[in-house]
Amino acid sequence: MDREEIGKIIKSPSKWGQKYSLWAVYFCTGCGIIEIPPVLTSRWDAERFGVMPMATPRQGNMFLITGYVSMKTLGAIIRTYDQMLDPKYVVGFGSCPINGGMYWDSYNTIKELDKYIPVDGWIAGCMPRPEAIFIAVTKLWMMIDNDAATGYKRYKENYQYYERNQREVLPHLPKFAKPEHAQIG
Amino acid sequence: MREQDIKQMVEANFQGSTARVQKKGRIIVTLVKESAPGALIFFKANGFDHLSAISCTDWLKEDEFELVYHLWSYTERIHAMIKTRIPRSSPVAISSIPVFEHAQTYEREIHEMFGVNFEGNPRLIPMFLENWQGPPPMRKDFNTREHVKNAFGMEDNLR
Amino acid sequence: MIFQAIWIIVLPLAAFLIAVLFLGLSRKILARIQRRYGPPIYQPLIDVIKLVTQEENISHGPIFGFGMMLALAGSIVTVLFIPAGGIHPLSSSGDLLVIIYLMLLSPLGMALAAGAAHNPNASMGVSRKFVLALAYEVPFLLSLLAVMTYTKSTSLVEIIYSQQGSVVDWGLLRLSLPAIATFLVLPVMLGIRPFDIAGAPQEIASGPMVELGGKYLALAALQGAFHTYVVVALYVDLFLGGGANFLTFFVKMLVIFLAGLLISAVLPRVRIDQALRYCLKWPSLIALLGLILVLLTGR
Amino acid sequence: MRELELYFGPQHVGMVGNFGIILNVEGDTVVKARSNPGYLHRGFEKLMEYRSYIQNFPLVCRINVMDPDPNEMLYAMAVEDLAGLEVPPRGHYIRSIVLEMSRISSHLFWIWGFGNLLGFDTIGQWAMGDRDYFLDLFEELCGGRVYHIYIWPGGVRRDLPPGFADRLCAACDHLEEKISDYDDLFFNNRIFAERTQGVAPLTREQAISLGITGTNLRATGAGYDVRKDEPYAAYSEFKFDVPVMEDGDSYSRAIVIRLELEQSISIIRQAIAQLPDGPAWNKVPNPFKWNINPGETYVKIESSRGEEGVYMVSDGSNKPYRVYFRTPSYPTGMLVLERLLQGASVSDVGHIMMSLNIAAPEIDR
Repeated sequence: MDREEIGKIIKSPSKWGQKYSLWAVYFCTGCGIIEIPPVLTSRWDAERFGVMPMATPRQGNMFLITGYVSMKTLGAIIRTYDQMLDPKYVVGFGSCPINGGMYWDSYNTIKELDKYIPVDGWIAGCMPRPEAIFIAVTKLWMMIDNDAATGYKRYKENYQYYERNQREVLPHLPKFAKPEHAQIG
Repeated sequence: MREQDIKQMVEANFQGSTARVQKKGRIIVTLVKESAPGALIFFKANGFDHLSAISCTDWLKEDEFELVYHLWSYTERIHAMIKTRIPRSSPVAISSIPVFEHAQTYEREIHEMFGVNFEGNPRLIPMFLENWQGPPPMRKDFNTREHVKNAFGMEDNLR
Repeated sequence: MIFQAIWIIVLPLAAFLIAVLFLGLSRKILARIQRRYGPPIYQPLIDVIKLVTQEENISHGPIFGFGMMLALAGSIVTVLFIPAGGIHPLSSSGDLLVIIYLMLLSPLGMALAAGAAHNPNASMGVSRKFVLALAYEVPFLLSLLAVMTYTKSTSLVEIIYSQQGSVVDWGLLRLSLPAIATFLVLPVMLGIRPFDIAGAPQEIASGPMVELGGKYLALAALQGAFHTYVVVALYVDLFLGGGANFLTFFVKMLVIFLAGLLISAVLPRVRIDQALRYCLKWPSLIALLGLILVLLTGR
Repeated sequence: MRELELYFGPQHVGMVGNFGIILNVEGDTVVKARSNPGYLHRGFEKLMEYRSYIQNFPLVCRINVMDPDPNEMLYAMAVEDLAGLEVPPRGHYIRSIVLEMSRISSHLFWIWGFGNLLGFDTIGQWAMGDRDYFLDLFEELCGGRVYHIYIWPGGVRRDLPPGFADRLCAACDHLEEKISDYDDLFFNNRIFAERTQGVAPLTREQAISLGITGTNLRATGAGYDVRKDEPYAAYSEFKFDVPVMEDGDSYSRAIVIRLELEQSISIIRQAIAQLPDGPAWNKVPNPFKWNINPGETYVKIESSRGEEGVYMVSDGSNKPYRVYFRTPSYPTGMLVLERLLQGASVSDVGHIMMSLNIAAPEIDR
């Protein structure tokens, strides 16, 4: 810890906390999850950066969307994302959530994840290497420092946009099924 | 050769069936729809006690679905493919759960992906797809690229 | 009088720092056992700061927050009743019995919060917690009874006082059987690895903590930290002669905590029925034997 | 006691992969369990009908992310069978080496998962760290840590790099050393035995009638292995045992996987020692104009989880008419899991699922 870092901590302890304690929600959304165990375990050890897997969405503040998102998973992702506390950060992992990747013509995977939930950063590639996850984490630190990781604020401000897109593909979700609930936002 | 014996036994026992030895350890049996359950019982009694899979092929030109039961005999080391065709317009087959218990899952998938009904299967509920509208996706006349264009609005992504 | 008031404020703070240090140390040591580098020692502090600054989106109702507050308050008050190296702000004569009652307050608070959360995982976790509490109470209370019979006192201060002198006077040597029995159930009381059944993330998604987030999770983490302090400090006071000053007290606590940690690092989790059987078998037998010995020989 | 409905997954630490089980729970006992797959369904079989034979290779390996090479091998074998392509002997040997490396990395991943679900982080961390030695070798071989696309119709994509065999032997030596550590720490651990012995038992007859294959079948006392029954690649040239346990419970399944690690190491050593000279692959026709004769075939191999097969139908065009994948997790993840979970304790749900070595992407495809 150098002097600049200590100055930052004194100026904004909350940012210090948000940055160095990124707890990831334990949700294996796609095949990208195969590179998460090596990242968490002895070779790469993400815990030295404060990144830990957490059991429930209420405890986590980072959501790694690891790989393609099928229609059924999208419902679970939206439900999980809604349960997380602010501030929360979403990182899309792999090329599939960016534009569908190699499943661009699959009938059961969504193509652009940021139409449904706000995404703060992407890691391209299939598979991205574990180092790429660390680069993403350090980028996320920089974004938190510069107040650029504002996905959760975007979600609140543009909730109607996100809700419309979500309802288009998932009209059966309990969130949308009852008309009195659909009026919220 | 054991494969030849099975071929003869099948052709003698089931009316309108043909058996073909494809190569060593592979035998293909073609049956009419009605004799399929009997053939499964016959094969199981003759040592084919492992049902590897049930697959379905959509032959659009012939207007038929082809169900293929993949059976394996651990003792003889022979893989038998038992084929039967059902019309596309009324896709109904008889469930093979009484013979092989875990056929339930395979039939459930074929019901979802091809729209084939299995009489006697109590659990033909959706398995993979949630709230799926439209034709069963594995049918040949369902075009996934068209569907993607309509459902996700991805014209510029299509190559 | 003023000193006492100051100690009432300082002691929980000191206990908090010790507990956070223990947590950080345990994560670092576990990481080294697992061939990793591990987080910085102050990582639990960062985590707590982050949790406090998070915003709740929804409310679980007033009982939820009240339960968590009750749990934390129970643990903090227990800290004040435990002499820490000559510092004992709230200890009057009968405090061992008070501690036993106070230690039950935090599981009760947790149970209230879990009930308000309406999550099946939380209620299962709380029921497991109570079953475990019932299981370890048997050997623990038998051991306490042996100690109280031996020293003819229910006051922790007097128990510590009776152990002063050389190492030979420690409860560990005078009352080895109850000391061993209590050490055997120490992981159960701390809720660490072989017996972290109540909050098993792989089984019931961290049990009572499943609906906790932000400030409430911070409260739960603090409660856990204070609970660790209480259990280890109680063991040191009962069997290792407390401490002449805060430093020796701290060193003794560290030794006990590390011993528990190293055992827990190489064991998988047990099932609840196995934990119950474990607690009621050897630790209870040893504690009973210890009590009988004390009754027979007496002082 | 009140019956609760508990959603075990997809967002759950006790779940390896994106899969769901709906449990009806009374106290700590499971009354009824229903598998809820489909979270990973991409419609592979449909997508393959839209792509040419070679274009399908990046798709097939993604059917099972923990153990991708058997899928490539299967698909390559089916294409070779239909097109009548021959594989040179060196290609067969290299294929065996790659398949066994994949089996080892999959089994080490399994040790991580199983240890994790029993609440034993240390063994998981060690196994996952050692798995990376093999992933590094894969990276050297083909450039990818996870997806390799190395096995190809007519052989493998390119020959082994110089010095690869030595490095592979060193990795095997290292792993062999570590396996004894795993034994001391985990497989001989009393708590491990007490938690798994007698949990979720299957008899041999049940296993066969429910379509179970692979390690789960061998844990019930039936020594069936496709590598012995219908040898493919170069497996007929190697001497290896098929580990068998008798009890069919969670413990036996774990020990069979543990014993297979040693067999795989031995196979890799034999393959390197006997590796013949010559080309590693035969030339494939221009893939854009590669029309394959009409026909059908079913090929099967032994993946790390059991019998994996592909049924391929060609109608004479440059795209497959129908590809069907028979995956070993399919029967175990659905009916068998539902049966075994009935009456189990909630504490055991995760590790019963992991002991069956279920890979969710294989079920959904």
